[in-house]
Amino acid sequence: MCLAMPSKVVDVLNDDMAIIELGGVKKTISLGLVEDVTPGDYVIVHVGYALSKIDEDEALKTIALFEEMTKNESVAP
Amino acid sequence: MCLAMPSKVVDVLNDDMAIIELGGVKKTISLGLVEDVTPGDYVIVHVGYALSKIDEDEALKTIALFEEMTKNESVAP
Amino acid sequence: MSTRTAYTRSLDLKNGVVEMSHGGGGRAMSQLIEQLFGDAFANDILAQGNDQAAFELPRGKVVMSTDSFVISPLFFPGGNIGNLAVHGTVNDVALSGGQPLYLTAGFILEEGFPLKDLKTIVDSMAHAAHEAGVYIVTGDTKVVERGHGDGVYINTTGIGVITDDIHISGERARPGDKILINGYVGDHGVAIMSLREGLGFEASVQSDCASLNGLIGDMVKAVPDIHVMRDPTRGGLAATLNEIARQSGVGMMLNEPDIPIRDQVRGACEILGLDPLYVANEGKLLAICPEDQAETLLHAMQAHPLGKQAAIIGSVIEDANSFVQLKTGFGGTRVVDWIAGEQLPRIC
Amino acid sequence: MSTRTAYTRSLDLKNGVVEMSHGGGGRAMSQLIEQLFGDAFANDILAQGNDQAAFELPRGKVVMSTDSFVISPLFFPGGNIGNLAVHGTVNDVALSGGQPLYLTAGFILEEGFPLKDLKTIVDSMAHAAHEAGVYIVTGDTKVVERGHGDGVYINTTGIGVITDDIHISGERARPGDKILINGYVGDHGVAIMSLREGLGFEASVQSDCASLNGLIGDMVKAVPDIHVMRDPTRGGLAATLNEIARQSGVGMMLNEPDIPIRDQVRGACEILGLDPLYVANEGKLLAICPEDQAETLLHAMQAHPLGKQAAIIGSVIEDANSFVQLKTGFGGTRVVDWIAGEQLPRIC
Amino acid sequence: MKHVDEYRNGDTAQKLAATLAREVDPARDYRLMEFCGGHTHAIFRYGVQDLLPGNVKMIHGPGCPVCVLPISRIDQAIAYARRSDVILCSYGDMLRVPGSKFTSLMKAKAEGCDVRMVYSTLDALELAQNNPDKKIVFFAIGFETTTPPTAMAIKQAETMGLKNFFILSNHVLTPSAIQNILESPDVRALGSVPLDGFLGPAHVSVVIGSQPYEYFVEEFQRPVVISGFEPLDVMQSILMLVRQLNEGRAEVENQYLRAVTHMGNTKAKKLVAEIFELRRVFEWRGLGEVPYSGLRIKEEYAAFDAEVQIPVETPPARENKACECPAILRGMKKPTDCKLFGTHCTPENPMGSCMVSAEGACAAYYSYGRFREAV
Amino acid sequence: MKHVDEYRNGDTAQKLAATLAREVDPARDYRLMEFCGGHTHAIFRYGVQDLLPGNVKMIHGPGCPVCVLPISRIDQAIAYARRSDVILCSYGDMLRVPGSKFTSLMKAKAEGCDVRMVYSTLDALELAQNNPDKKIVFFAIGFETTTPPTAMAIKQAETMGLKNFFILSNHVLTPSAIQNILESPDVRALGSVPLDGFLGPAHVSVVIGSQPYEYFVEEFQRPVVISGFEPLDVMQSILMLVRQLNEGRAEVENQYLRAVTHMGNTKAKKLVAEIFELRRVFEWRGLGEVPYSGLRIKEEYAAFDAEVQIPVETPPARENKACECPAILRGMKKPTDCKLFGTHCTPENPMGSCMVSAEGACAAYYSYGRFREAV
Ligand code: SF4
Ligand code: SF4
Ligand SMILES: [Mg+2]
Ligand SMILES: [Mg+2]
Ligand SMILES: [Mg+2]
Ligand SMILES: [Mg+2]
Ligand SMILES: [Mg+2]
Ligand SMILES: [Mg+2]
Ligand SMILES: [Mg+2]
Ligand SMILES: [Mg+2]
Ligand SMILES: [Mg+2]
Ligand SMILES: [Mg+2]
Repeated sequence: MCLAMPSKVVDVLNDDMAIIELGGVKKTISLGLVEDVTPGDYVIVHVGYALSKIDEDEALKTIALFEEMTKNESVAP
Repeated sequence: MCLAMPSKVVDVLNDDMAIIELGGVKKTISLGLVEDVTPGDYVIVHVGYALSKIDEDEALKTIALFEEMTKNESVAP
Repeated sequence: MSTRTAYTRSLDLKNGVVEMSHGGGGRAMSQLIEQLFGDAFANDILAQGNDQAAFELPRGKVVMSTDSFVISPLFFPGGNIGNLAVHGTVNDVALSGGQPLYLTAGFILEEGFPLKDLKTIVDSMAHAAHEAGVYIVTGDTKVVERGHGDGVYINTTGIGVITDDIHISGERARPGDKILINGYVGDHGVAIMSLREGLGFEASVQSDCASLNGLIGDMVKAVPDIHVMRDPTRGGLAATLNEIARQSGVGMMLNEPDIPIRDQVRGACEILGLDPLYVANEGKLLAICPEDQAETLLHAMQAHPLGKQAAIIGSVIEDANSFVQLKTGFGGTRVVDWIAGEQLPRIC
Repeated sequence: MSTRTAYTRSLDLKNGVVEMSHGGGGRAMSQLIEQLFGDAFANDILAQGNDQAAFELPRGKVVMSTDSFVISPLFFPGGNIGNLAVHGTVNDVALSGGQPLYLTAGFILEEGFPLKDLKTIVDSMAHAAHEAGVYIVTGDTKVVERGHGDGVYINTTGIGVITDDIHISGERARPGDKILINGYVGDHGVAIMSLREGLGFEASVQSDCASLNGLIGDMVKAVPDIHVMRDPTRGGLAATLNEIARQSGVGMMLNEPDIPIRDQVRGACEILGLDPLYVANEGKLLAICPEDQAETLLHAMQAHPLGKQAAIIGSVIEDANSFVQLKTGFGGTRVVDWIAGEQLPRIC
Repeated sequence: MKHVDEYRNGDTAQKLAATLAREVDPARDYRLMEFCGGHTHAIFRYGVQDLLPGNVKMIHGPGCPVCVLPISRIDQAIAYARRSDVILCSYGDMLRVPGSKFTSLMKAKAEGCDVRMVYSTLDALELAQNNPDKKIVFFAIGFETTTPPTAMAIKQAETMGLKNFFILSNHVLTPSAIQNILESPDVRALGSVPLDGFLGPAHVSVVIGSQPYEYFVEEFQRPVVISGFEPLDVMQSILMLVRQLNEGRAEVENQYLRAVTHMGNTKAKKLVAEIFELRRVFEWRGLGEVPYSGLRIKEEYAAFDAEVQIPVETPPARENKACECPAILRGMKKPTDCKLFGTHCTPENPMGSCMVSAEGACAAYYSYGRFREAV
Repeated sequence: MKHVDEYRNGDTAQKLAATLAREVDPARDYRLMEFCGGHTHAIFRYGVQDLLPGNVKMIHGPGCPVCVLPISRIDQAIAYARRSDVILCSYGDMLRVPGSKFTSLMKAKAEGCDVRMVYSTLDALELAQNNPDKKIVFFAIGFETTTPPTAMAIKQAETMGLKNFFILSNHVLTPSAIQNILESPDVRALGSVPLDGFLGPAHVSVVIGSQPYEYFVEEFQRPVVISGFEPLDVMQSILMLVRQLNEGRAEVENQYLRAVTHMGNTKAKKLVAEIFELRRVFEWRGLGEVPYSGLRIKEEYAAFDAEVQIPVETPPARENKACECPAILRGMKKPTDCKLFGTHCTPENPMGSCMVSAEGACAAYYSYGRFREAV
């Protein structure tokens, strides 16, 4: 199932390494498989490697789509 | 001080090994440093090796000498 | 005792290490016991210096509990094996609703362990015992060869008394009862994991390890009819609630959003693929009480420093299968089964 | 408890080994505890299934003692670590003159240890407890990784009560008192050494390990005013008598020919360069009582199966230096000091 | 937790559930396979099934790299572990997976073998550096997501000049497996296991992109929606599949646009292509021998290939004949159809791989199915 | 126990004591040195001194191979132990002997070195067989008694083809040491430590025979009685010395006839001569450098010589300057003359070798001397 979590890059280190943060927890990972990552970016981390950056625009669009898809529904009390 | 105990040879094994007995305790030792040992002999055992046979005649003479040296003494009550 | 003269040279607490002779029954052992343990734990009963402790107990039912502590690493954020060994047994005794009074301490030391670290551990034990108001009254020291231990293992066994009006036991959960916890879940386990070789992450989470007898005293005073109390240590909430469900022949329904979990604990669990409900706690208790007294109990808990984040996290339900279930924040339901074996960090 | 159904597959007691999961707090641990320990130790208090045992105690002073057992090898002629762990703590409690009633059992298991051997050990514990008339009422199980243990370590902690007329304690030895022992010295240590790698000798000596509470009951009945009782375990007679001498501020004079020692024990000690007075015992007790009651006590001891070879082996004397001395069969006198560290076999 | 919590919102879930309930055609069933264990996990973990209409049936596919590994490969790993000159390391997931005769890496460890759990290949490299007198064999498993980190480790071992670092490669390819399922007679010809649509993998697709699924959609005329692993992602994707099915479409749609592009991670793909090559055939548990579905290390990097450098022999693996994992993995049987289920085979003593990971079909049934049957 | 119990009889002891008491000349002192720790041990263990007339003074000589080993040799053994490729083994006696800076083999073991106690060189050979990937260094110590078993082990290692068995030889020669004491200015010229006669070693003499002592008797005109190690042997030998002194004789007499012959064990002597050769000089603790007093392995057997095959470097050993062992071993000072005695230096933390073995002068004083002063 490939457990991977979106994590914020808080520091880019030497040798393609970086420190990421999730829920206040920090971990050192490798950026060897991705390009152009800078602090503040969110990356998907799997077994200690970033696999991709998160596209913030697309994320917003997905959230918007939730609204769109459910605009006629109301939450049960 | 070279701790060594007179022990009875109860069994001679292959490879110059033997089983000795002291106070009912048995142990396997080497006869590699002595000659002509047969079961029933007493040997002086040091660090797992017999160093010499005990000369039974001389032992009896030593005991006799105790008598000899103290023949005029009596034990305090 | 005019015995100090027997040890003309004092323990080398700076550079010394545990040697086999410290467990050999001779003067070295006697000196270690007297100068390290005796000094730290000093009390009249221990000073009897016999192979057993003798003391008077107040009236009431006697309660006794034992635990061995084998934690690695020995020192961790928020504590060490020494105070953990006191907290753990104080809690197991107190969770009966009784008052813990006396502890025994059995040490299994590994040859080569620094005496300096042992001193730190022993001092922490003494401090924790003092804070909890219990006395370490007798002990034992063994030394094992290097490669047969892990620095220090500690067994503590505690004794206390319960007054006659208290009947807290694992089989007393009844459908309708409420399930309470005194605070955040999973801190201890995450603090330990953050130090494990290979997992290495950085979190400011501290172990929650603490003696809960003060809190429990307040709880029992507020609600003497607490049905069940237990600490969710190894195996976490999941294991403890399943145990109780099985013992009482009931089911449980937890409400996920009500379970207090720190962001850092959630974060660490997400990274490692673990579930906080299975992570160990060392300063938490689960209490189950009649529904109509749940609020009273909650307020008593919240009034104590160790219960500030206390919460009602679910209810006991009828269930012939004794399942523990969880209503998720998402709106679904799942079973919170026991874990099979240990929870291992995973990648998929 | 209708809990058996939770374990659909039974423990593999033939080929199974201890795994980390047996200590993980999950179902594997629960099953091990229930099916191995629970079945063997079965009693009503243990069956409460809580993290602590609750019970009533008869009136009297309470006495408590703890010991961890780390013996290697685990199985030896005359016993194993299981019954040893029961005997040891039963004795430490009983030596107060009290009646041992309940034990706790804490296991530290090493990953990979055969469940079959664990079962043998646990069954021996159960048998020893049954014979001694005590109940194992609560316990704990930890599993450590391979290379951090030695198969099994066991902590037992015992509790009992003493009637008000008994005042046995290490500081009560008085000049003139007689020193008694209940039988042969050194059997346990020699039985263990006969199995040690590198020492390998063959002796039919069995460990003397036994629960002495029956014998002690008879002794206390015969002579309620026993001053001191203690078991000469690690460090042997020498360590125990030196401890008592120091605690009481007295000296002792032993008479070597009166000390019962088997030929085989003497033989093994001669071979290894050891002194039987420093060799461990696990079914022996030293008693110190007023001179005028020594014969009465001796007869009471000799009337019990575990005291047939009992003997008066010396006297307490005045000595500001608290030396333990020995009048040798040869006619001289020597000091029986504590050993420095462990007694090691030697060549010179 | 940003990019996480938004996708776990209960209110949104209820609204999506209502939309779904309204939009499904009550006259038909929607049999949707989530190929990937990540989706299975989300469904169980958040109780997603409670929010789905009764006629939307989720079928759990073989999408767990642990579950699809044949027993012979576990035996091989254990054989390495048993060598006194080897430290075998792997991800935590692999430790409890049963090999032949009730063994597992965990049990090998209990017996004294040096087996280490690592979180990352970075840790495995560190092990190699710290134990120069041992051979470090990394038991590499996983789909396309996990292959690039293994490839990276080989590159790094080369740079670091490590001579004691070896990979036992068990990396497999998702598209081949999906194709195999769709081509199986049960699905294709007999129609005994009708599958109406697929949730496409999240993190596999992060690497391979959405492009590879286009072939299936065309070839098999079933819709595929690539879906994130959070529960709202799953619900939204199910809704997208339902809409495609309602509208008679069969397209590749990408719900997980925030992380998955059309071509995926080209840097990672290039690295994998440099180091690995296709095996002609690789055995999948449950699927049998699947052509061109596994990766082996190329000859240029054979210095790091455990199978080349440290050949071990293992007796032919004996699968427990009664274990129904193969049929279960293909969606043809249920765990309760297995005679061993819950009696001889439990999560504590798994006999088949489906009982190992929490997402394994048998393990899930053991915990959740018991519950479903009870209520 | 035959050949043991006869020599421990208390009645005979009393009678011998009475004879001794009657035969000594009250007008003089008899200062007798027992060279050998075995005699010292018997004297302490059975309380022999209680049975001797006040003017018979036993002076404990340097006859313990543990006590005479210089600190640098202990450091060397520890240096071997610290090598990760070495298992260092030795007799139990050596484990607690202090090297420089408070170390000892026991402490090295506690720090993680692989140090094993063996009972016999046979066990050391077994260690080598069972640990083919380790170098087994046997730290060999002892007088002539203990040398043949070491020689034998080298022969056996050769026969067995062992390539991982090495000896660190510290075997020393008794006659050289006795001669050194007799030639020391304190004894010979200054007369500050008068020695009237010697108890000759029991088991050393079993190997070397009584013949080697004839030279001393002639050269130094002091009587020597070779004595068994049982307490009656010791008393009888003391009586024999007293009689010689009373009669103005200075001869070699052999009380231990049941085990000691004139030429000793020729088989053992031949074996030792085949394998060992004299060192030009060897350092003894307390005696300093004694010419031709130690044995090293001959070049033909250098394959088994740890010093040749596995050279280790140790910084120059620092003896604790305040330790009076050297003077004590030569009979010139008493333990209580040492500032460290009983405060910094105790049997639990020995700083000098005399505090290590129960027969060491300082250890004996610590236990028994405290008692002697108290009564
Ligand atoms: S229950 Fe076990 S044996 Fe049966 S199919 Fe599932 S994994 Fe295989
Ligand atoms: S007391 Fe210690 S330091 Fe002093 S001479 Fe004796 S051994 Fe040396
Ligand atoms: Mg407990
Ligand atoms: Mg506990
Ligand atoms: Mg004890
Ligand atoms: Mg508890
Ligand atoms: Mg005790
Ligand atoms: Mg005890
Ligand atoms: Mg416990
Ligand atoms: Mg005791
Ligand atoms: Mg291995
Ligand atoms: Mg070494």
